[in-house]
Amino acid sequence: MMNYSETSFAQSTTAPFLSLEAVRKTYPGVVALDGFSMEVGPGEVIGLVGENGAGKSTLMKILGGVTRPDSGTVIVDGVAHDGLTVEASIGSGIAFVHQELNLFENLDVAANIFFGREPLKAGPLRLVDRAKLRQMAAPLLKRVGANFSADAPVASLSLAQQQMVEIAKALSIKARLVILDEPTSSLPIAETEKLLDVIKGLRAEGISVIFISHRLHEVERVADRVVVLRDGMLAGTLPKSEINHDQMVKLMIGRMLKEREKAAEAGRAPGGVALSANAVRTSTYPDRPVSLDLRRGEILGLAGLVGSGRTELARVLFGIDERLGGSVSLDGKALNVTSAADAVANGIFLVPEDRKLTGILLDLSIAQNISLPNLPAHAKRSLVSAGAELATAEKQKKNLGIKAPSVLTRTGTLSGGNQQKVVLAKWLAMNPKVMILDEPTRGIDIGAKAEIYGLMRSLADAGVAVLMISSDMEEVIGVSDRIAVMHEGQISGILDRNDFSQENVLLLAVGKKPRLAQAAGGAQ
Amino acid sequence: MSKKDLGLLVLILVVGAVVTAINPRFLLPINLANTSNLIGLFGILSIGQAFVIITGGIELSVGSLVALLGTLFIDFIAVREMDWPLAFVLIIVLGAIIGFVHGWLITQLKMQPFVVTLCGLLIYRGVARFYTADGTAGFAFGQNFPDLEFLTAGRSYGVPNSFIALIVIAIVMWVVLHRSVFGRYLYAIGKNEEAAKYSGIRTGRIVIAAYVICGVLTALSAIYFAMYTRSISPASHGQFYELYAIAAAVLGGFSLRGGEGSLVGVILGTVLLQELQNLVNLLGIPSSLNFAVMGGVILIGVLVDQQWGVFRARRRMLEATRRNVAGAPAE
Amino acid sequence: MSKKDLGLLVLILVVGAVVTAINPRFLLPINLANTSNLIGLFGILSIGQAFVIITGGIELSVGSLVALLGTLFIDFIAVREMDWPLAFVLIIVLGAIIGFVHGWLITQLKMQPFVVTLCGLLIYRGVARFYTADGTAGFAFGQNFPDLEFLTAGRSYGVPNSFIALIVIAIVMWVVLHRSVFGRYLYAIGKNEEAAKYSGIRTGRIVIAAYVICGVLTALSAIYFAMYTRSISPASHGQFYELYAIAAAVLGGFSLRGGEGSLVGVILGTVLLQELQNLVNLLGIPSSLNFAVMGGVILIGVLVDQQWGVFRARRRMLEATRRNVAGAPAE
Amino acid sequence: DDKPTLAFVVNGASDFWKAAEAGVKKAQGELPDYTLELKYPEQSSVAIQQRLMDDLVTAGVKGIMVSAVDPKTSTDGLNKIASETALFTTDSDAPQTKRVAYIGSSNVDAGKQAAEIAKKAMPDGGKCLGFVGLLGADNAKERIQGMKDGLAGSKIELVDVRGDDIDQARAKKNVEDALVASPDITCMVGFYSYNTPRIYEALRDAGKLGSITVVGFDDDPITLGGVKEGTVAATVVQQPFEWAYQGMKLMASYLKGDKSGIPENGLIIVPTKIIGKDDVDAYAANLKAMAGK
Ligand SMILES: Nc1ncnc2c1ncn2[C@@H]1O[C@H](COP(=O)(O)OP(=O)(O)OP(=O)(O)O)[C@@H](O)[C@H]1O
Ligand SMILES: Nc1ncnc2c1ncn2[C@@H]1O[C@H](COP(=O)(O)OP(=O)(O)OP(=O)(O)O)[C@@H](O)[C@H]1O
Ligand SMILES: O[C@@H]1[C@@H](O)[C@H](O)OC[C@H]1O
Ligand SMILES: [Mg+2]
Ligand SMILES: [Mg+2]
Repeated sequence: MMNYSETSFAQSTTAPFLSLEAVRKTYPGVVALDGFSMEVGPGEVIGLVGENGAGKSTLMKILGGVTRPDSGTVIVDGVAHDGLTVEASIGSGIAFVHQELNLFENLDVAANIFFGREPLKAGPLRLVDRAKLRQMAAPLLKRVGANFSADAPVASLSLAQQQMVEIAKALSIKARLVILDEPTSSLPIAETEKLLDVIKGLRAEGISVIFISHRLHEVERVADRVVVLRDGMLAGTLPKSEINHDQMVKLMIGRMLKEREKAAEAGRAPGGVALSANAVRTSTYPDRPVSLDLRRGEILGLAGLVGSGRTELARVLFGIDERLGGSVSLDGKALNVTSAADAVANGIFLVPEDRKLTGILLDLSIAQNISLPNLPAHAKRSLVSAGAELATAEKQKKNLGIKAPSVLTRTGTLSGGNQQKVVLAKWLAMNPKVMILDEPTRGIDIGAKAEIYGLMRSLADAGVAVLMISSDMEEVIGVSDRIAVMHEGQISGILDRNDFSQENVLLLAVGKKPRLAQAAGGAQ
Repeated sequence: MSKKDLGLLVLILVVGAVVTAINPRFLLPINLANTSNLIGLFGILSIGQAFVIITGGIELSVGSLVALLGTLFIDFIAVREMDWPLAFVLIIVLGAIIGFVHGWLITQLKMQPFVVTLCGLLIYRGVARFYTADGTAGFAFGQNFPDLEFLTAGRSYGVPNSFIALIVIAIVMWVVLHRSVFGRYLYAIGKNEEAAKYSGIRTGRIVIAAYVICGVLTALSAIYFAMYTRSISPASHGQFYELYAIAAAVLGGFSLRGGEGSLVGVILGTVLLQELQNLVNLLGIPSSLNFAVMGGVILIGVLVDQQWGVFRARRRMLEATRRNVAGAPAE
Repeated sequence: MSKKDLGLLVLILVVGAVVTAINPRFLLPINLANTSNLIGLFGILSIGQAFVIITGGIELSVGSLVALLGTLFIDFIAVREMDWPLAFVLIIVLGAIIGFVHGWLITQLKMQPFVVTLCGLLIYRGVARFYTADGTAGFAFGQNFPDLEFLTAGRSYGVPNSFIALIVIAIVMWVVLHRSVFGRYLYAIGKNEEAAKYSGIRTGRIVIAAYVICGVLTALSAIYFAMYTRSISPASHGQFYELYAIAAAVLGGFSLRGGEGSLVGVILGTVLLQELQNLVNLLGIPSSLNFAVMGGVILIGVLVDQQWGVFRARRRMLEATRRNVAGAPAE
Repeated sequence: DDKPTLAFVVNGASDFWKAAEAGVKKAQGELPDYTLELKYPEQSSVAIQQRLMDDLVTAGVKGIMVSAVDPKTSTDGLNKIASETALFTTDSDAPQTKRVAYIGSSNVDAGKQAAEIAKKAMPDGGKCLGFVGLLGADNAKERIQGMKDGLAGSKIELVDVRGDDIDQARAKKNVEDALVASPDITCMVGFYSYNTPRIYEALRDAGKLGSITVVGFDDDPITLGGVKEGTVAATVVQQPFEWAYQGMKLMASYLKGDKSGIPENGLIIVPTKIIGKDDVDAYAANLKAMAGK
């Protein structure tokens, strides 16, 4: 293991803005941070990477004053604290974009951006100066590339747009250090580019940035230095010259990964059409009919810009949202799905975008989560058989390599990647015909990602039709057999393997024609 | 039995021991029978409430329903001279229908449980009062229904049949809540309704079923209450019974946020509440303090339970830290 | 004024017009004065409740507090012969302390608002009854407090001073809720308490402040109620007032989940409820139906409001579909 | 129609007032020029009753006869009504107000009659326990006081009175608990109309009917049945029918300017009666006849 002092002191010519010394934080049964130390210089962009559960968010929460460390010191701008409070953190110029979104749906965008720091009218009444508030918000929104106005209610924004508000909020603080905890996890490519530009701009202004991401290529592009966390300890730091994908992975998980090769393995020849959507209309784009054929044994990637309607399509196919028109058929037979229960009964399963809200029940055990969609099969005369339930769970735990003390462990205590595996496990324990995965690797570390890609491939190999919605360009290109691209609620084109390229996906995503290998081919 | 339930049981026994020490007549068979009769009545009501609370809902119309359904039952058999088994079935069906309507408004029209059942609270009592023109529904002197009276107000081997009914219902409902597929769904919905829906559960139907169960059990207890008082002034009968039922569930470890609580807990909660009422009378405490004693004990009970949980969690954490600190150099 | 508030206002005017058509005495100055006096009393209470509901909490002890604080107030000035301004201040401070304790239990000891205030409901009434030994607190014959009486029960230019007090309080509270930083924090906490905490807001203090405001306004209205009835039987005084206050807030667009509602809404909700009560008496509807009418109107009001929203959303969607089906061939 | 309205406002919903309703009805038959009505407040609370009367005045009611929830302390509110309409009181008086007259029982006398029943039934003395709805209400307090006065000097003692807030389940449980807590009790008194039937039933369930002396108030059918059976010693009945019937007629003539029916002291006491085993049949028949109209 590398020694931190070697690398960090070598670089800092000026005094660091922030330094952490031997910070330790434990939760019952877990050491989240184990004597961790690091420094951040002024105007330095630190890429912070590590597996799920390595302790990244814990570290950031300590810097944000949300959690207190058990021991260790945080020195901000020369002032030592044994634990920051939220106020002290904000006061010392630390701005924070949390991993979980923290917006108020009932307030408008401007109110959210300046929440807790509202401009006040003169007088002792502490009244909010609302005109000034809007005026101050506008330039920030422009800077993050927002396409919505300052007085839009946050409830009307998509997940990605909300993430932009979060970023604007961090920028609004006259910050000396901006912490971004997986800010891109639901941002598609164009918005991600904007964000990377913003980070570069901050550096130019002498503002420090800590950038946490599981998308290592993004880290590669902006970081001046990469800090790798493993099991709550510093696994090493990489100076600018040594930052590359393989190095990071090696430090993160202690070995090299063959994830790309594995994902790229071509599938077998796909079978017949399993799920067919014909002129389906969704409530977000009621005027845009969508038609799509999904074949047995293929992984069909579904790409598109933020708000292009992919999630909505998945929700309609899964029966959560109402289908406003068109028809759907499964294996050639017309299908009328009006609830998730109908979809499940027909073997159509969804791994949703928002794991914590809709994917799993954090308070239930792993075994209870896995059996939930298929309880009657684990019951005799309507009474749940604990034995059958445990057997299924043990089998899935083994198959998927879920890391947990036991299948009776509360799911909420697992790291993100393992939680995601539990979501997969509950469907794999049944017999999927069609598996829809919405951002299946959002916030998942690179090791777990590879395992999930492997699982998707073996599902396809077993004849399941897989629809994978993803905003991660590498993933879409690396994993799919075909790629469908959505643009403003409609399928703008479908690419075959030999036409796969980042450029083509992007062209279709903005509604333009792709450049195809065989000019005769033509997009659909 | 969970730790929480055990704690409650200990509290019940301690209170019982103290009362016995002051007035040994507390343990007389007749007193135990009287109190267990009311435990039966309120217990059935509270189990119904518990099924709704577990889904994260609430049923505030319970007291008014006890008044309305009780009034109708007595009116059916005493005035309209209907056969009591027919009237019995009618009332139960009516309870189920009302529960269904509540569940339907809540799940299909997306109204808040608090609002729907608050309106129920206002409406049902009004209807009952209108039905009797603000009078009383009661039996004429000497009007007797031996079978019905035996089943509702009678005793078998000294044990009130209402208490036996509670035990039977509790056993059945324990299995339903803690062992059946339906019960698992209820907990899942209470914890996270969205996620349950995404797992393919027809959450609407399950929630409606919970309200129907509550309606049926409320109707049943309405009949028991009617046969106990044998006379009903709709303006006041059953007033605040929803609070008794909710309090029993909360004492028994149910969270009003849903997804938590055990059937044993709600029964023990009911037992404690009735023990407290009994105590007020047996120890000659002014009746005015009846409610205050109840409120005080609930507050302290919930507080102690919660702080005890916090304390244990803290201790566990400290221990973990200590262990880790001790182990650190070895790494 | 929001669309929701406007809808409520229209409903109030329509109901008023219908009642006037049937019984023109509805518009007599004396009737308007009587009704607006009660609007003043209940309005102050409901604004307090609204501040708690906006945080996602609930205050069930309001009715019992009206009884306890009213009893104490009358006892202080009539029996203990305290100067009324001193008694007034004492009662307000007591309301603030009780609100503080509730807020403290809820935010610091993490108890559920429903549980804390339910216990309050039981305890305070018990204490009030015990204090008067289940008797009545009232003024002796001829005991008069001209200034106090003018301020609480008097009229200025025919307008009840209680109503004027409500208007003043409403304006102040409107500014606090809708224009001040504190108000903004209340909305934020109601929607997402965690996020507010992460933004460096001391959410605990804000929530406690909301309960203190509720306690103070409840204490104030308790004094008004006491001076209105001039006599208090703690066993029944103020019973169910928490339901009135909650109903006014819910009618006025507040969500019991927190983070939603406007001050104008809660005032209009109070006006509608009092109008309904007035109507029942004026049109000679049996009083037994009073509550039923109230329940029915709340249910229908909330339902229509909600379904109207759903209906508009659906129509907008369908229109968009139609537009495009027509346009489709052009693609 | 423009006929002047007279209202009879009771103190709370109870079957007790059904007889008054019958009285109002009978009076209506004899007063075709008036509209008579009987009003129940939604709850037995001062504020709600005050509100009801305010609204009645607004609606143009010419005269109100009220059983005030808490007359002693409602002076101002009642005076306000009295200034706008002819106000009479019934059931419990408010002598300090500007009411025209009181028509009703004397609750103190009723309590004394209860004492008489007890003394007659238990010549060797005994220990009594009372049960009542609202311990704080005036009529309850006066009856209890009257009974205590009446028992003074005898070997009978009224040991305690338990309240139930008009919750009938609690009313019955209170009796059951009393049987356990105080085995030496030899007599029970039901002060409110529904208390006696609850005592009757709890005693029947415990097999103690007949071995404990029951003193009743009012004429609930169960109470009258118990009297007839001999298990209730006797009951003190009030005459709400008469209050209503005579009261409405009195009010009508008063409004027409005929004040001859109003006595000097403003008190029209309709005496309470003791109904024992011998009178019960006649009384019940009379009751039926009145209600049957
Ligand atoms: N509130 C908590 N209670 C118990 N354990 C916790 C808590 N928060 C974090 N942990 C544990 O601490 C460890 C570090 O978690 P942390 O959230 O910092 O990981 P991370 O590096 O941000 O992972 P990810 O990439 O999945 O976001 C994990 O094992 C996690 O389970
Ligand atoms: N929960 C929601 N609440 C409100 N609007 C939503 C919600 N989810 C999606 N939308 C809206 O629907 C549109 C389509 O969103 P959808 O989520 O289907 O797109 P997507 O292609 O999956 O993009 P994303 O990356 O945002 O998930 C978006 O413009 C967004 O405004
Ligand atoms: O006031 C009434 C009282 O006189 C009667 O005895 O019981 C019922 C009460 O409502
Ligand atoms: Mg994290
Ligand atoms: Mg999406």
